[in-house]
Amino acid sequence: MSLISVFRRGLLGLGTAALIAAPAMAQQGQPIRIGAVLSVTGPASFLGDPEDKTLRLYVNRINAAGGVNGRPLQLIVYDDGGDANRARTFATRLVEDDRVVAMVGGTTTGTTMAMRPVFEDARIPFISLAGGIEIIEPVAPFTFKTPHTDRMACEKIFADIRARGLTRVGMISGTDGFGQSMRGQCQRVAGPAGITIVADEQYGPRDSDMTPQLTRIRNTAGVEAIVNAGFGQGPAIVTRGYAQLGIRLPLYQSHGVASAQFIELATPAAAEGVRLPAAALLVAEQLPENDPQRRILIDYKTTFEREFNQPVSTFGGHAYDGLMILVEAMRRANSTDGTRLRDAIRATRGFVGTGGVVNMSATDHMGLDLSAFKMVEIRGGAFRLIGN
Amino acid sequence: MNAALPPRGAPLLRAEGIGISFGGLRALDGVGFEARAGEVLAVIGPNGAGKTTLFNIVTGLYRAGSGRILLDGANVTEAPPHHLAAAGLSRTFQNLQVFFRMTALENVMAGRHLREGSGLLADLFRLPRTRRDNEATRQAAMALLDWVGLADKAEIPAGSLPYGALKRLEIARAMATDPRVLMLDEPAAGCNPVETEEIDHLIAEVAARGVAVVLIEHDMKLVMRISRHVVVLNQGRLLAAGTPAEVRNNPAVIAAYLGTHGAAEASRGSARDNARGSARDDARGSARDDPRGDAHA
Amino acid sequence: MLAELLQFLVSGLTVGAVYALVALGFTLIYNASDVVNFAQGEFVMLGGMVTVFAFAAGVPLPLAASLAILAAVGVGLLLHRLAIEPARGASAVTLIIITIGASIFLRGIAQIVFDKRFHQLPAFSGADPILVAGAAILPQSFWVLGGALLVFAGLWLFFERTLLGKAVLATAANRLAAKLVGVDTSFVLALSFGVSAAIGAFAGILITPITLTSFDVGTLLALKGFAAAMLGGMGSPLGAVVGGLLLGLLESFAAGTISSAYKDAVAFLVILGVLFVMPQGLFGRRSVERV
Amino acid sequence: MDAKADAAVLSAAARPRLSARWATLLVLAVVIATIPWFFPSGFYFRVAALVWVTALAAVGLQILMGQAGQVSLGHAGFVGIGAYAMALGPKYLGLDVLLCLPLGAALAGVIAFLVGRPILKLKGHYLAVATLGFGMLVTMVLVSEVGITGGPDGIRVPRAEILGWRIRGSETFYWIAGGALLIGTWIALNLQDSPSGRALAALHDSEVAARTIGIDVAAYKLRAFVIAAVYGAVAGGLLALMNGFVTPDAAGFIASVEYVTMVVIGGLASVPGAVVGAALLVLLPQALTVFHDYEHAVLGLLIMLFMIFLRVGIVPGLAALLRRRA
Repeated sequence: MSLISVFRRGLLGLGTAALIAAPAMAQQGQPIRIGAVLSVTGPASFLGDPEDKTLRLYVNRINAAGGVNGRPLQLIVYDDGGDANRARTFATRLVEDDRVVAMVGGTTTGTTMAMRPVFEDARIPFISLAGGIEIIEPVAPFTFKTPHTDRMACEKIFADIRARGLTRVGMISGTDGFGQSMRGQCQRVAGPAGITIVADEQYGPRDSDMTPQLTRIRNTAGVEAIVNAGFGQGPAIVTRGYAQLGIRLPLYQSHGVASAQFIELATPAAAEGVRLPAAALLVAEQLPENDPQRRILIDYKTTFEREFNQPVSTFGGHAYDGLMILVEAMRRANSTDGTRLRDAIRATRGFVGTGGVVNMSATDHMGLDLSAFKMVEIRGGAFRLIGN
Repeated sequence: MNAALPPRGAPLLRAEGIGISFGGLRALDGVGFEARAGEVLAVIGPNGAGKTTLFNIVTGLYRAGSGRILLDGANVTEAPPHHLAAAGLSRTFQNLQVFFRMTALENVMAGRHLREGSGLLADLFRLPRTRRDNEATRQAAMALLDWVGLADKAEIPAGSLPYGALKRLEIARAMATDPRVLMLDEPAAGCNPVETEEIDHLIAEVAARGVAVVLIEHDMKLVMRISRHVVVLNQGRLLAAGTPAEVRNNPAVIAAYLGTHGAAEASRGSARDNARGSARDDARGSARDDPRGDAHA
Repeated sequence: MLAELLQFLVSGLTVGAVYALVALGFTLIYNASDVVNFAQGEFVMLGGMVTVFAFAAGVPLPLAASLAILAAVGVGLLLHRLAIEPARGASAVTLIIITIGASIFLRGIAQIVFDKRFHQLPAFSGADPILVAGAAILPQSFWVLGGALLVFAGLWLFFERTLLGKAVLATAANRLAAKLVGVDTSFVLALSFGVSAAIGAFAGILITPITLTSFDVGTLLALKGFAAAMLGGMGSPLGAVVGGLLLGLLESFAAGTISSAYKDAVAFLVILGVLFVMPQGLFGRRSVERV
Repeated sequence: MDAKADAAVLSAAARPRLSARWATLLVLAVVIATIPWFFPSGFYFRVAALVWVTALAAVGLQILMGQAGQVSLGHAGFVGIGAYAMALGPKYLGLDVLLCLPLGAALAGVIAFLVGRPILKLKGHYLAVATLGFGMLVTMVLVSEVGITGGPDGIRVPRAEILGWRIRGSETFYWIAGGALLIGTWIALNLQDSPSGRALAALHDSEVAARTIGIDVAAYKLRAFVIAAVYGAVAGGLLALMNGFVTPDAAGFIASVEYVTMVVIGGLASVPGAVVGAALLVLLPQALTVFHDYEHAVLGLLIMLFMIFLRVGIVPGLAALLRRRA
């Protein structure tokens, strides 16, 4: 393919032709176009990659099963590399050029916030997969999100720390968006939760050794527990450093490491005893038989792991939830009109997803409560559900 | 010209007791000279004698370890090069320092920098002041290119000009600053006899305009022909100073530098009629190629 | 207190040894060609990733590591042959952009050939820390430091004791003169790329058990390695080593004692401070302007 | 001297320069004015506006790198300063966002003036690492001072209003950005053909010679640095306004490397080259999304190929090819 033809395809509106993830099929009706701008590469690829894989996989499955309202889905995915400016451009492209009816994506809070005005202006529903609470608070009419917020993660962790009779916490956070956002929320909810943050250290998302920061926390007088806000490989290195230094304090990780891969990277020995709040996906098999989520979780987990031969993560699960909430809303609304679709998404009640049971409303564009978060502990190289 | 010397004026540029060391090596020690308006002063000496270092100190590129430099009576020892240029000191380089990315014309135009006063804002927004400056500079630069015989090469990138042309281009650029003192570091080095003669002419014209010319040159014929005064350096020290005739006959100079062959060359060079006629034939006889001269390097 | 400082010291030296190896790679190629090879970090990535994947496929670790070094050397030679050699004579900045393109290209290929996830490698001799005066030191740190030392010693011997090494030094000092006395400068350049790639890959293998690896670890390492090379003085192998170790120590002590959020800032401020006093870096060649 | 011949030479020398400058501006103006006719959707306005804004920053860097010959790996730092001024000025000082555009530019200029003095004493790669350090410091402040800057997730930029009319929509920004680039290009071309521009070109080629013809090399380097910073900040401000949002990525190392790549790939010596380089690096990722997983590999490959085959850059390289053909 010559460069010129690449340009023509990219620039003269033909580019989308090559992006269709939907298989050719004999179905009546034009395909329904759904957009996704994900951080498939870059610092947040830890999150974006499984999101990308999940969306492609499930759009194919939905189409194979006859599509939505008799029409196939057409998924258009762009990789923003974690850059907000690029995300914004791709969002415009989805709206103006690809003419999508809805958007599932936005891997990080930064890219989501940069894209939000585009979809709000175009009155197209936008289901974000990022954690930041500012995405839905205050509520923007067309913007939703599926993951639990980092504020919820902090609350869950602090509640668990209090339950152990501890109050003084040392924090170590990544300087990436995820880490900083959660750090801010934890600082905000610490007081009300009866927690005092006595140490506050940070590390770069690409740093290779966090023992200096951990040494400092360890030497801070009165620290009773350590909370690590971060995602990607950073928390794995923090956990290794924690083990290396032989620190005995309880270590809490965030929902940003909710994947079996974390245990593998941190090594099971180092990760032993680490606790984190996470969606139930990580402990699907341990849920009681009558748990409403159980069937869905096991189904998603086996489907994903069989297809991609890598451990499932809750991030892919958020993409699954977003896609399914959208598809259900389309079916209920029997329309792809932006406002009707938005109203239908808002009307989501009792949707059982990987992140929990979702009940949206005009004032709650996430629809999850703290009960959706499970506190899990790593024991013997696996996640164990601990008392709720 | 040597026969009937006009009375000499006050020294315009004066270097006294200049010394400098590089990593323990005394490159210059107590060297000085005086350059007067309308005269050519030649600085000679074997390679490594410290001639270019002396130039670099006088033009402010190196800081002298000792000694002082007076320009028109003012102490300019510590002055940076661009201040010295503004005070009327200009120079050329032994290893060409032409602006190779620019055209010949632009090279000379750049030399008019001190005569332009438009200011950055005027330049950015192309105010009338800048346009006037550009026009005046272009005219002056074209005149200088014409003077050195490069008018037809004005729009050619300097990088593609032949060596001899670049030597003249540097002289034109140096003259573009309207200097009172012009310091030429081997202006004819590497040039063929015809080019050397052209440069010879240019230097004489510059001096005739009342500029003090200081010259480093290995071509002894050129030195003897055009200079009024000669300073001889050897191993960083002043070996001799005086008129060409005095220096030529100075035994120390002959021993250290000129050699008998060089002395012969020099005497021939000072015989002006002879020099003009035989320059082409004797090109290879210059001190630069004298094995004995080089041996001192 | 002593234990704390020792902890920072070990942390700084371990990370710094990797910076030093990357900086050495920069220096070798720079000396042979004036090219600042921004794809140097990709050699580190290749070292780690190839070892991880070969090891996961059942290849014994030493063999996997050798494979990784071979792969990196191959890529380094190809980079020289296909990208640097055809652009011979281009300006330094053009060559630098070519290496930036190469770095993007290699990362792009790596994310396809491997994947976009992080990977770990078991420590060579166990993960149980050794307690020294109260500081917990990973056995792998000794591997990193020892490996780096081995590379430094090997390079020193190469430069001081072999004719080829002298040829490389001659090329670094004056390319034209080296050519005139019969040094095949093109071969020296290829050799530099090969050796730099090998050193980078070696660093990647040593450090992966500590830092993990992924297809895009190279960018930051290249950045830090470049800064280290500048701190030490571009073109000086000794400077690269000192600069790398110093940068690692600065970061670790800044993180441990001043501010972990601004530890990189502290490191850079020190580098700037050094450069203002010594514009050619700590061991760079100081030259008087020749005119 | 033959006055008549002299005049002929003079005018011959004067003519091509003048026309080349205006021809460049004319071509750019025509391109900006006409390509919207071929835009099938509003997205193209967005991308094209992005090209013009990015090109404005690149033209600024071209003044520093191409004209003055000083490398900067921290250009995006100034873009970031301009961009964040648009968010922080209204939020903390209650300033009108449009007022923050010149204020941000002025701030960037002042910062450049202050840091430029010590930094510009360094040369070549040492200057590169010092500017890189500056860019990293800016990014680090933006990332770490979460309470003020919003941290890595970025911060909202208010929409601008002129007399109650809200500036919004890709098409509006297209014309604003196009106009800004046209002015920026005009200024850069003016500079190139002016006493100051010749001083920059002179110190680029030989600092020693520049000093001996009376050019205050340090002062002119600093001027180029400040000018480049102001260009970057204006571009950053426009970008922030256009996006309504800004994150520290705008100031990051990757962005700085991209600006350098734009200037070099377009042709260091050429002002329009910076525009072409910017266009290429903004458009390529858009065009290359068709390759999905292979996007980065193809992008890297294209950068290498461009630099190998057009080593002096696209604009001067193609010009030389055309001349040879003619």
